[in-house]
Amino acid sequence: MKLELGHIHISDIQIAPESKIENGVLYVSEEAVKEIVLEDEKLKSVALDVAKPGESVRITPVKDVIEPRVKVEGSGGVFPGVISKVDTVGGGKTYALKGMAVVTAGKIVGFQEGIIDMTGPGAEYTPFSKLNNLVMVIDPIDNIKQHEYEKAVRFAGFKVAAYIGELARGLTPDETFEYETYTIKEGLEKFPELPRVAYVQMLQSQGLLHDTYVYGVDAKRTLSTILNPTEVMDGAIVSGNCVSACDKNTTYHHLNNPVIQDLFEQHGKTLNFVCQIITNENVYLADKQRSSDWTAKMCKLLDLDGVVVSQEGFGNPDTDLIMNCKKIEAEGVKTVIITDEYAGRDGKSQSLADADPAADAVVTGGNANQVIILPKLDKVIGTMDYITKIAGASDETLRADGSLEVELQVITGATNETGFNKLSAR
Amino acid sequence: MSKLKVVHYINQFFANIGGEEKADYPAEIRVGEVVGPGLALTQAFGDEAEIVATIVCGDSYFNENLDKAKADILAMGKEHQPDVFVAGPAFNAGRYGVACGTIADAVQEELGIPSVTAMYKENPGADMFKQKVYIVPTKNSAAGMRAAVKVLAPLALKLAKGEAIGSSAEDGYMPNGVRVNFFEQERGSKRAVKMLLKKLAGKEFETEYAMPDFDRVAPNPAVKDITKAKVALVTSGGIVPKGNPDHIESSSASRYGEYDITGVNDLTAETYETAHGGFDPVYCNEDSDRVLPVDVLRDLEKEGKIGSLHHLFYSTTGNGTAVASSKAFAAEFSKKLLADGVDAVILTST
Amino acid sequence: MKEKFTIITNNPLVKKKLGEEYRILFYDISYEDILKKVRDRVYEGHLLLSHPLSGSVKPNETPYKSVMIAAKKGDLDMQSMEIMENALQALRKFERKSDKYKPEVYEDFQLIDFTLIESALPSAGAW
Amino acid sequence: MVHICTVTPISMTVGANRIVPAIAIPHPLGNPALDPAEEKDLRRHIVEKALAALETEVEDQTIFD
Repeated sequence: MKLELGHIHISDIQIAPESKIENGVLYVSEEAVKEIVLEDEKLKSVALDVAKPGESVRITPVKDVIEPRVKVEGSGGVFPGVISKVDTVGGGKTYALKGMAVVTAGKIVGFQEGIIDMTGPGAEYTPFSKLNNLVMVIDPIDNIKQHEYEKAVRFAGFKVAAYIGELARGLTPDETFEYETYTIKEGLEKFPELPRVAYVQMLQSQGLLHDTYVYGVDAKRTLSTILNPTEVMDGAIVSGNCVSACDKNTTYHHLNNPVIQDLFEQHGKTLNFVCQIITNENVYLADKQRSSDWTAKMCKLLDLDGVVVSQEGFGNPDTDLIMNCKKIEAEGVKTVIITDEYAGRDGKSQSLADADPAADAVVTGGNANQVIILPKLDKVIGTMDYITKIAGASDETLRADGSLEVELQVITGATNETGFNKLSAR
Repeated sequence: MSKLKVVHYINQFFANIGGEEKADYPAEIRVGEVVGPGLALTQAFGDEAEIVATIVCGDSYFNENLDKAKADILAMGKEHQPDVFVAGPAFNAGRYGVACGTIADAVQEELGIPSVTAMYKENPGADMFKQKVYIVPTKNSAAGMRAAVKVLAPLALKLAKGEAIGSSAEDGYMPNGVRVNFFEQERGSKRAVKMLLKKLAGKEFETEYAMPDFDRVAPNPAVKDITKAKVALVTSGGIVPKGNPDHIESSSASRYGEYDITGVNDLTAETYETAHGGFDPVYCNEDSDRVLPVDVLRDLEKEGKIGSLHHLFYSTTGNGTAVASSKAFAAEFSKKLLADGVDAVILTST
Repeated sequence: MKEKFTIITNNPLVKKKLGEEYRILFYDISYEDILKKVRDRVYEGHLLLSHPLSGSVKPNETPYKSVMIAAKKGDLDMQSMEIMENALQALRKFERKSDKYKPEVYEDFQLIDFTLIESALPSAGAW
Repeated sequence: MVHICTVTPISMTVGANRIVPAIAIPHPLGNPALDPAEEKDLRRHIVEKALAALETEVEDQTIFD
């Protein structure tokens, strides 16, 4: 399957009477966005704001970050099974608006988390500080259930991202990249000498605020399965995950999965990128066993030589990670796993909640317990009301000078386990 | 600006006094002298620091007169109040490595002066001290001096200035179990793909997080005749006299207990209990023989099936207790067991 | 199905919502003590059915925890044991702050814990 | 040294060379379900196994089942 991905660079976002993209500037009509968001009767209001790199702005509590895209050729549309029909995507041509994102924010539960600082030390840890962010702070109607609110905000993000992506349909991309994977037989004929490599992506799937959707299906009710890696570039996997800001995968991470990009970079040169395998991280232990058994079984069936495994979230996924690693290695398939660490504030505790000698090749996204001081910023988009109620923040969080003492955990994407960042630890 | 002050520790060999035959050379201080590897260090320090004194001590002397050597060297160090204390590099010299680790640790702990040493990773001093002092890994011989100094000197300067020490990958010391964040040159996914390619090609690769590992020891020979043997009991099940007189912690124990069971034929609910917080203590508190089988061993002693039951047992709680602490406990009471003529040990765990 | 598993919890919402249909052992004790209770049962030979560190809300942050174990006792299960021990160790890495929230936040914690254990029910009921 | 423990795989990981399996974690050398005399017999049986293990030469880590 082959996908052409056209990049359209967005250098600025402005709120304007009419939505359009001109000379790399995105103009957004607040009216139009409001209309889209408030279509959902569960939502009462939406406040639109723009946060640019370097500005003294803090966005919190962040729910999701989404890159607008539009499918211009080929079957299906972006976010299949969610916004578009469930047709298989990943072929044809897609445009992506680079350098920007739609950020949804809103207090879904009282301990909601996720900070994006656009400047200062915090900005170094989140990739989203480098983007022009169109932020939507979304409030629900009264007496709404949390899961309804979560769903409404999740959909509002995708709808607005799709709406903005649509503005690019008639444009000419600044750059175009091609991604192509081959069928089993084709791949063997084309690259007989190259090691066969796949990407095993673990998806958070545990309940409210901990879910991921694949073509609209709740991942916890799925068996491990195979995707063309280009499918995720069209939004086949979206985030419903609001907890563990530092190491959850936002929809932006899924769309721009760095393991997929870096495997494609080597594809046909040093390795044959065969496919992506997705597997879940359920609460029920027998599910963990089944899913990891299936993952290992597919690795064997596909005659793979190696895989990169990425994790999502904290704690019990360590068990899934080690199960996957151990079982895949036992099939004679080499693994490298990507995780992050909770080694305590002093860095001295055991980093993972599980371990096995088979996991001899580990990439880490850093210690999420590391303490960081975030200075007071001029403007807050969202609310600071709950800042002490977020993971890794404590009652000493808000200091006298207005700065915050927090753990990296609270920063959106800080220790991401798809290897999105340069942060590491030793 | 005045230069930072360094006190340097080396052995008799690197001081050009002699080899093994001079290993009993007692500790001495040479004020204002730069000796052997100190020259390379001085060069690397440039204008920033200078070696104000060199302490020379024979390896055998240090290890055989540990307390005195340590006290003497500490006194010498204290007098000169350096900004940093550097020991070695010791390369693969085992006793020298242990001496470097011991003295660097003591200077740091007792004088509050930051210390650093360097040695080959398989030097026994490395495992013993890498979690206590910064140890720069070196090649296994003095041929690696230049490379060692290249890492050792900047680290020593950083310590002397009181600057924050980065991760082991940045500042070049042996991983010491403390995880420190830093920014790599490439993003994680790229590092993962590169690591996988190396692993697939059968090349060497370096994991960013090593799984916890455990030691192996060769088995001891069998006990010739158990009916003549003195058998001792040791437990990680936390059995203590009722009331836990030594206050052994229910988890992450920082100590172990030594208890006399002379004349004790049975552990009862009234006399013994468990300090262990890692399991439901009800069964054990009812009858501690369920963890520490004193009753049965007394019977076997009477029947002549074992020589005798040692009158002391050793106990700690295995729950969450650091491997390093457990090792230290065992090293200590093993010496006592040997001194008491114990032939065999039964270790019970819950 | 009712007889197959037991949920050990300190979450009143779990008791309220599932108590009629399932076997729920409710204790008004801490997160850590719940894990210890579960561990003790595992050591007696009950199989662990759900992961004790379910969810990404960190231990010591949420005060609530619900864990599912098999109702029947069997031989000690190694995997269950390892998972429990690792979970108990993981607790110590987090600052305790579960007693510092506004009252309404506790309802949210209860809800999240409930949805986590609820997500295991279809799987637990499948056999 | 002989290690009497319930979870023999842990004993293997930590490197014990002579290992004798025990009954259960809360009561490695007992079983509260038995009457006291039976329970002591059970305990004696395990201890005798441990003594036999001490008298046996081993080359590698060995579990004396």
